[in-house]
Amino acid sequence: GEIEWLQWFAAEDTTGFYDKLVADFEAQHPDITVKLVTQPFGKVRESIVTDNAIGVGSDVLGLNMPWTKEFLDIGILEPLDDYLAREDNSFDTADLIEAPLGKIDGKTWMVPLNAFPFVMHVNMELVRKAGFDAPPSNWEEFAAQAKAISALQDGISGVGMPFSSQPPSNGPILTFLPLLYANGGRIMDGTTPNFDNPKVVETLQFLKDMNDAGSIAPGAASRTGGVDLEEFIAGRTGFLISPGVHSSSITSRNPDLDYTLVRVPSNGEKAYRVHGWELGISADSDNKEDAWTLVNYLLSPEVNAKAAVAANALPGNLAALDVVRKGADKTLIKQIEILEGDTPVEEMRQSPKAAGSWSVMTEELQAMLRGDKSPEEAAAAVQARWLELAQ
Amino acid sequence: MTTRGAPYLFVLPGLVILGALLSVPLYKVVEYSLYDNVIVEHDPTYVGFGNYTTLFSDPSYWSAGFNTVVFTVGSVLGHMIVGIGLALLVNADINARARTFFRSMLVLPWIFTAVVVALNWQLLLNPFGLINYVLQWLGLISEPLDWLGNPDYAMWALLLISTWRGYPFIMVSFLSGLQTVPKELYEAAEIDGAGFWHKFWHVTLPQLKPVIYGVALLDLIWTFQLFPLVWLSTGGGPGRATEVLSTLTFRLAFVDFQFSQAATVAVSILIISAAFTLLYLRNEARRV
Amino acid sequence: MSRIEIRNLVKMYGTHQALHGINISIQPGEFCVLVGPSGCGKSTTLRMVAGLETISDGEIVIGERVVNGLRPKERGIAMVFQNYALYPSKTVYNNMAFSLQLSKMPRAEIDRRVREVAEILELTQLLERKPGALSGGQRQRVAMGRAIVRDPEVFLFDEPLSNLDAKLRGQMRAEIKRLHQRLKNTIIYVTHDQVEAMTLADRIVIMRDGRIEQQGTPDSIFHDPDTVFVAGFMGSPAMNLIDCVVTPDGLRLGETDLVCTTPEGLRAGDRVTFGIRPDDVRPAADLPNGVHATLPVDLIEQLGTEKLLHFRAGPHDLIGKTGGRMDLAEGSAQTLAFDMAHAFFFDADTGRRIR
Amino acid sequence: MSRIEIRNLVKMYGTHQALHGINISIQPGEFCVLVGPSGCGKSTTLRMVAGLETISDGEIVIGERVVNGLRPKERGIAMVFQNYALYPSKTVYNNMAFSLQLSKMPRAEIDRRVREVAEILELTQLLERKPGALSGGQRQRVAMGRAIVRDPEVFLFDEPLSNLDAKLRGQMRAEIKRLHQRLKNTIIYVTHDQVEAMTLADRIVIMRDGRIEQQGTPDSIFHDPDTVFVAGFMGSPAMNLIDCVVTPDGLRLGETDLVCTTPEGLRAGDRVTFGIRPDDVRPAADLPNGVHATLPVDLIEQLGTEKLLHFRAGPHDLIGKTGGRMDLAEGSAQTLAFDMAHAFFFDADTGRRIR
Amino acid sequence: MTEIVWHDSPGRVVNEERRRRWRQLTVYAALTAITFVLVFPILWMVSVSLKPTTETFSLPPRLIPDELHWGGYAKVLADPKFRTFLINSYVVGLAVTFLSLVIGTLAAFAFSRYRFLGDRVAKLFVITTQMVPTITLLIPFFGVIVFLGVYDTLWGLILTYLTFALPYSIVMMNGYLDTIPKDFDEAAAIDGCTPLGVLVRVLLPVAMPGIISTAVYTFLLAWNEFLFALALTRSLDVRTVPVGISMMVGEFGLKWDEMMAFSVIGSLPVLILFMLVQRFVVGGLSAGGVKG
Ligand SMILES: Nc1ncnc2c1ncn2[C@@H]1O[C@H](COP(=O)(O)OP(=O)(O)OP(=O)(O)O)[C@@H](O)[C@H]1O
Ligand SMILES: Nc1ncnc2c1ncn2[C@@H]1O[C@H](COP(=O)(O)OP(=O)(O)OP(=O)(O)O)[C@@H](O)[C@H]1O
Ligand SMILES: [Mg+2]
Ligand SMILES: [Mg+2]
Repeated sequence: GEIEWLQWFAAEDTTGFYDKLVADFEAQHPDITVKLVTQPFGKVRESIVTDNAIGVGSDVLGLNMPWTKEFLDIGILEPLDDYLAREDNSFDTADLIEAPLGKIDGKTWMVPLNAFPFVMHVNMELVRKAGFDAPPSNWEEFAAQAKAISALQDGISGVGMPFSSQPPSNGPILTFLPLLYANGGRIMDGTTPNFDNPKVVETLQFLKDMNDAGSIAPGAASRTGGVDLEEFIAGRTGFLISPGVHSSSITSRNPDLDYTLVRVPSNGEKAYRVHGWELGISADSDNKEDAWTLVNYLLSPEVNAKAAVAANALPGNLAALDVVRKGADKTLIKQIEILEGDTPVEEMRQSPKAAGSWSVMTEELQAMLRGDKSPEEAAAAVQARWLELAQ
Repeated sequence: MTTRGAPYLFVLPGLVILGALLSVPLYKVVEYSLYDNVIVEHDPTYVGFGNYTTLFSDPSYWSAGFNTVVFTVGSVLGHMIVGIGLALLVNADINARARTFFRSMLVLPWIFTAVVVALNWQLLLNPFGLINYVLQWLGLISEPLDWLGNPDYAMWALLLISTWRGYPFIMVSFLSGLQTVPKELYEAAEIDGAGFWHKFWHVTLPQLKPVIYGVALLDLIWTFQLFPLVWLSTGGGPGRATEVLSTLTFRLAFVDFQFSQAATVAVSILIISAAFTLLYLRNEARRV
Repeated sequence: MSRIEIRNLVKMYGTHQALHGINISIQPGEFCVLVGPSGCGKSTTLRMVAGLETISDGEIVIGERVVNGLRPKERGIAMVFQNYALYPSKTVYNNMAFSLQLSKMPRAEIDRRVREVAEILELTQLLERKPGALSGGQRQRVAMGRAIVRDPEVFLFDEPLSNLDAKLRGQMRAEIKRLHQRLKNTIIYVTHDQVEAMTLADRIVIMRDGRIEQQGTPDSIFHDPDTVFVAGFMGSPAMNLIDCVVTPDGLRLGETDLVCTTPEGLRAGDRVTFGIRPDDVRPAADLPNGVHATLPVDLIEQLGTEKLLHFRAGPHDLIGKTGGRMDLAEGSAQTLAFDMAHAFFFDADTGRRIR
Repeated sequence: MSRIEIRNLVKMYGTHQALHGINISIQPGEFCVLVGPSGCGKSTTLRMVAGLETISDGEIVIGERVVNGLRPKERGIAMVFQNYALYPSKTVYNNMAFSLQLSKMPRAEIDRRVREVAEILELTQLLERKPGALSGGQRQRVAMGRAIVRDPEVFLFDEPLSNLDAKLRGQMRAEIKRLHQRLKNTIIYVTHDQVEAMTLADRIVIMRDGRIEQQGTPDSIFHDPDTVFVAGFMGSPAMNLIDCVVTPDGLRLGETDLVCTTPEGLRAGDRVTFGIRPDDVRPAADLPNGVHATLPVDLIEQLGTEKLLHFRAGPHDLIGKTGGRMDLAEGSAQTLAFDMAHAFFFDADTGRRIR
Repeated sequence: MTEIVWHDSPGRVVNEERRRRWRQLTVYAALTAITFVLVFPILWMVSVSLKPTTETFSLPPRLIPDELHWGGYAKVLADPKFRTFLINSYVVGLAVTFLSLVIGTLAAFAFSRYRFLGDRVAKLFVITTQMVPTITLLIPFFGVIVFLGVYDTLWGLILTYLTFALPYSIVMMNGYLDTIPKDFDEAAAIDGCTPLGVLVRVLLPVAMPGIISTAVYTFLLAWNEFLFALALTRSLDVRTVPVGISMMVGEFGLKWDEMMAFSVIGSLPVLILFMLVQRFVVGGLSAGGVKG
């Protein structure tokens, strides 16, 4: 039969890869045709909901973990437990990265195509200029180095915080959460928001102190993730907290940059925020069998490895890791190290109203950095508004 | 004229297309506003005007409403002032080729898609962007301002973008209108001793009042529900400093998946726009 | 009351020369009418006096000042436009008061003046109306009022009556004449209606193709035209102008011979244009001692108190006149009398009068 | 050539009744002119004949057919509009050819007809121009050509000349008259210019407030008006109409007594409107055997071949006439003669003629 | 009377000319300055399109890059995908413009020339359809398009934009037709035209300026629309320029040079089109047809 695969992957820097992938799949499965539907990342979430409401939803869906709970509430996703339990799968479920598999409402809803651990990218040239010879590993060093870099000259800052309200306004989950997790904190208590806990406040306080010290690039409230990355590439910030996958953009676009990649500075805690491209099947699909055939194909170690390499990411099927490791450069090796050694955290999956919640975080963090609210007040405000949103 | 059926035949294609495509959606939106949790729930419950009471007791609705008024009035004024001013300048007695050149250049802001316009202005208004750089160089500000990130300036920045984007429509309309003002009126005014401003106030404006009135009202209705430019430029932020009713609608619908609440806001916009439209129709009736 | 001197006025529109050196000297208080066919440059001249067109060459003096560089408002003039150019959004009162308001005159004084002028023009009842609610004649009066209220040294009129119907035109004509008698301002008045020119002017300037063809009093223009153009232009119905050949004892008009005296200096065989007004061509019964000829009546136009008779004289249409109560049949041959005392002769080539 | 019968024609605009039952019977080939002041319903009548307005009541017959329900194009008519309504985007040629093209006439035949009519109207040179590049008179001729080319049974004209200047108006008037003599179509012609009505019409219909006031030949209308309205409307300058009181031996005009005979049936003390045309009020020298009165000359208008004399008679302005070469001074008292043979008397209240 | 001093004329003439010159010069200066400021953001876009992405954020900001970088253009021009987007946008834009002019003008003709039962209600309905923010209509409208079977086709987009553009076309064309005297209709009726013939053969040529400016508006509306273009299509070969541009805003950064290059390339034909038609936009209406 014919199935549709809705994703944004083909719009990222992977010229022609997915077209070829689909062609290969069709060659192996002559009875299945796959239509590749590519949407810009910023619109995928809307598209899935809209298509579903009209009844023209695609069969295989590219997913982002934070959307999970919301989609479940609308009933968009098909539980995958039965499929995963099959004998003839091309992969071993135990090899898959764990975070996306975590059960919600007792079931599994998605499988990982690939994974990106959040890391800290470092401009070594600036670090050295500021008088240090190694990247920071804990908060104290981080704060000191960021401050020293900011003092270097006009237009150079220690670190950027992309807290713009501009859609998808998800800056806090890109920078704040990795820091929080590295500090051993969490924002959820099971499936309920728990934002006003001491670890959160402590992390907020850390951000505020950095800001007061002038270490954070000005204009956080209008800074988008894209700009944050661009400024780092342009050599204007010392540190960038973002998915490790950015390393390839950085090295390819500014090869002259004296660049390295480290764990997000922590206070001894080895936890990292994990992010990736996930796959799910639409509950309304009338061709779930074929849909699973495609998913199964994508998760097989060989294909999965190719997909990971194409995206400069780590494979969702860890059995493919060895293939990936072979051609890996040192930044990728570092990421593999994190993947193998540290605890992945992904809390938004079971979070109610995730997208709304990060708008709320954005707004309150803006207010805190502006000095309108203390970290405690900001944390309490997020908690209150999130709870209200969740009912 | 005698043919009775003719007018119906003429309006039919237009009405059929509009009716077929839009009457159901319009009806649906009103219906959504009377139910709870449409789209998300497969079996929504009827709540009557419950959504409206919720909405009207929500301060974020009222603050978005206030922002909408500021944004709409500011934008329309901006469009009018810049559009009319430029129409006058570009209508001046200068070389015809130069005139075509300037007219075409000045219409440029209209022909780029909102995504690009928004991104480009973000670049320009960035603390390290060109505008801050130029202002600093001129000595007007001592350190870069975060135009789109500071609640004190964000609305102004947004108005700047909206004005820039929207004036060409007014300019083109007004320019067409200008051609219809009899030259003799200006000559009579000149003999009466009127200078440029007098001529503008006493001849041009009164003469083009119907045009201005109509165009302003259309612009008002459109700006009132302008969405992409605002959403892409500021996303309603920082905080909710530039949240307008249309972005609130979108946020409710596609960020929070509260489609019923979104429909409720939409219906409230419908009612306010209807007031403008009635005004417009009345004005038009008076002109005929 | 100022005199106006126009000296050697030239107007170029790009490469097209609209005026070829106009010289007019108008006395204080004089009523000067510019007439001529469409496109001859009347409006252009007037607008240059007003300051609405730039002067390509030459000079204009109003009162004692050369006004070439001055703006319209500095010239002490007021102008009435052909289509009135009233401000549609202002009331009659404000239309009239506008120029005074611009000159920062005290309100009380403005009010006094406007009401005074409105009184003269019988506009008092209409002061609060807008131009849209006025009839043509009323609008015309408002346009005049707007000019009068400024009490200018010079009035300029550009075909002020041409949009009115015949009846109103007659009334307004008389009104303008009376106004001039009362206010005694200097006036330049443009028209292409020669009746207006005749009835209103102290001095008529006849223009043609950007040049002055003849100027003088209405009487001299009408009764003593210098050229065939002027003769044909003034008078309605127009003077009969017929190309003839001089014969030993008169003229040959197509197939008809007229026995008459011709100006000295003309010899038999010369080609001349013979001119005679319809008033001077009458049925023989009306004018027993004229020069007679018999011609068929082609068409009769009843004007009420008089009738126009159209005759065919060879290739020419010849118009005569008779009383409105005279009974004649179309198609009949009629013996006509020409009053040769009022006949004119023009050089067939140059068009100049032969006296 | 069709006859036209208009029977009891009524027009309602909403609740406003514009026509109150009009009856006109026009013979084949007759030239019928509708005149009357603005708003009297002339255009409405014409447009109902053309089929541009619905008929509220009554009947219109063209030729042998009742045309009430027919479309304009089925009525065999052509119409010339007051403002020409030429298609601005078409050339003169195509303006004229348009209706023939619509009727699917062969191209060669269209071409022949258009060129023939263009020849008659001297438009051949202009065929490729657009209306914007024509002068007023030329546009008017194109509008006529567009009508003539269709060779209709009936021509309808709505004030075709009112936008032309005096000179052109005179020329075009004669041209229309000749055209009618040549083509012999039935014509209905609307105007508010009574000179046109007089010169063109076989039959004049004078309308007022949606009713017919009088109809008849130009002579009968002019010389034998039924009402004071008709008397005042026809003739230019208009008939002097003066409210008088009958005295035992004549009339009292303001402060002046006129000794004259009055119609039988009038008694001393009756109030009448006394009417006399300016042509019949002349200086005593011109008209020795008229009734004399001495009045001051207020204003003199020189028309060229004649002069208009304005007198003050009490509250009235009285207009007389004299020859153009007569020498008179304004302000002087003048002995006038009234030609009482051509005086009229009207009931001061009803306006009906007293014979 | 005092003696007038006659001048040797040219001096004053020159004076007057000079004042005119000065006035023109001021206008030129003002226009140049204002146009520069207003067009600057667009120059900046062009500038960004000619810089490698790293330089987009260089400090101090530079309008003219040290070295012109044609990479964005090369990439956009080389990729057949973008050509498809451009063609789609023009097809949709022109189709919408054409259809909305035809259908809108017909309706406007009825509104302008006839009084008929329900005309005001019809007009109110036409305008009402525009008053709800389009984003809230998205889902139900999407349903209608799917129901009609034109989902994921250019026809779907054309129909959609038609519903946005029609009310504007109707209102504006109604206004323009109202300015044309009814005399033309009547003359044409007597010449034997049908009502439709009157519109097509007589009124439309006269209403050209109005048609052109309505067309410009309609075209730009279809040209710039993004939300529906995205929601109602899914195949690469029916997507339009704005969607193509938004694809360049990825999860992992933004391709500034390509995005701006694509915008500039896409807009050039629009600009040329506008220059060509702009003298019709401002033109005298019905010159010479009726006496003014
Ligand atoms: N703005 C202009 N540009 C070019 N030529 C012009 C302009 N204005 C007038 N002309 C030309 O100058 C000549 C004189 O024009 P003008 O308006 O003075 O004529 P007029 O005597 O007033 O005629 P009318 O009786 O038709 O008003 C005409 O040939 C006209 O075509
Ligand atoms: N469409 C209309 N609606 C309402 N009343 C109208 C309409 N057309 C004409 N009238 C009225 O009908 C009456 C007759 O109008 P009509 O146009 O026939 O006058 P007219 O004799 O042609 O006048 P004019 O000489 O000014 O052209 C007028 O009182 C006019 O106001
Ligand atoms: Mg003129
Ligand atoms: Mg009429």
